[in-house]
Amino acid sequence: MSIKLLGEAFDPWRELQRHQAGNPQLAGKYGATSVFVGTMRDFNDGADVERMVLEHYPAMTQKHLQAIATEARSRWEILDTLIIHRFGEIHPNDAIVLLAVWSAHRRASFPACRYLIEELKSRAPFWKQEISGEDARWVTHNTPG
Amino acid sequence: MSIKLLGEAFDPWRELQRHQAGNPQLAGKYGATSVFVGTMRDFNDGADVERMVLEHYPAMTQKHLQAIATEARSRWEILDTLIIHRFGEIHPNDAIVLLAVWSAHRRASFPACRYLIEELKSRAPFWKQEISGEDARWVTHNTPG
Amino acid sequence: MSITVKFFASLRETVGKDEAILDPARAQTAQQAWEAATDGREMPANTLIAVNMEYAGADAAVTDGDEVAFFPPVTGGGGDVLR
Amino acid sequence: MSITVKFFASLRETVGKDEAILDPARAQTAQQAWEAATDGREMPANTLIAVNMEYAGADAAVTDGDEVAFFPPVTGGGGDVLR
Repeated sequence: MSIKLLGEAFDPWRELQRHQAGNPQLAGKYGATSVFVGTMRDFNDGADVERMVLEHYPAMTQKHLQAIATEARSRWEILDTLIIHRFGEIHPNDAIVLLAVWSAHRRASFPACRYLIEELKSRAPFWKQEISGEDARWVTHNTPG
Repeated sequence: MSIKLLGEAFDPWRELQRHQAGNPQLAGKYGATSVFVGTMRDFNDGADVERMVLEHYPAMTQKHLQAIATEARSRWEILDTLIIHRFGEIHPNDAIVLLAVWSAHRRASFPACRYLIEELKSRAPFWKQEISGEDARWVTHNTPG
Repeated sequence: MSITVKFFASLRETVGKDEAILDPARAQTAQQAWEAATDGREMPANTLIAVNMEYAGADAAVTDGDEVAFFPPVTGGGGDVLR
Repeated sequence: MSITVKFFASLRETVGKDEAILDPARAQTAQQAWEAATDGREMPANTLIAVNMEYAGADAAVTDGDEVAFFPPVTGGGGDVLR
């Protein structure tokens, strides 16, 4: 179970490679890996948002991501989880969050991965601010899906 | 939409990197990527299966994977899909199948990814044979989950 | 002028061949193609049939130029127990 | 001997500070900690409260050594529309 909060851009696929390479005890044990990557989109409705700043409450973030992962492990038979979340300045096409679940079977990995992102979005203390030139505007709510 | 049938081991994370790098038109358009990787497990119930051989019906496989991906695109708002499936000799910890869905929202990527693996497992013409020394035994059915 | 019959996986081993080429006059349905290609052997109960790469029933029509395939339940993918 | 009060995101900008240190005698609940730290300002309706990094209500008890945080609805993660 690994949780990372990163202040710089990351490549989700390289992080997954690294995680598996660093956990050789998992090899041959998992049949199913479910992954979700949330990425910053372009703003193509005419607004010229250039970037976002993602603020968080570090001690609480760490604690809540840990709690969410632990809760997932109590609900499903999971071998390992990896959670990576960005903070700080984020640009279009940057990965914001990576969630991965390794399990013997896909009947565990799929719902656990979905659970992680839904819980993270509703509970983890992160706040997005859109930046356009000199203008900064707080995002007031997450969309449900 | 990309479908690959591979006769040799592949690194699913490198394939995802490559696919995204090769499709720069996707950048900034997707907010959600859902991935499933099915991997060969060790046989830890005492049986000493060393490897598998995965046979398929190439023309039909290609056609059915294409049909499954097209069906997913008609059901959900998907920007891109990647399907990679191994055939031939497979060893424990080898990735067997990789499914990835890129979409604007996770409400599309999650169910579409699940749909792809369930349809693939019930329809795509692949057959697994377990090999132990001189012994070869056909796997007679997939488990549901 | 022929119908191509293909056998896969355990069924290939059961019938002892991977392919047969039939005179189209010998089979108007997938069932008849099976019988002509296997010398009248009984078709195992769980056999799947594809005509021109699409799943079909035993009574599906077959005609000159068609490819008819017979195979056991599929077991592709990953992420499940094998035994 | 103190209670630490923290403000995040838009609420930090609204109250004009990111942190206040209170004499524990000034607040027995999160609500009282808010009032003491903001000079009696009204708490916005959708404010979330955490006491020692756990979500809590406005009437949650606070005591010496506690950390009380106030913040707007969370908007982390990815994979959704931002506007």
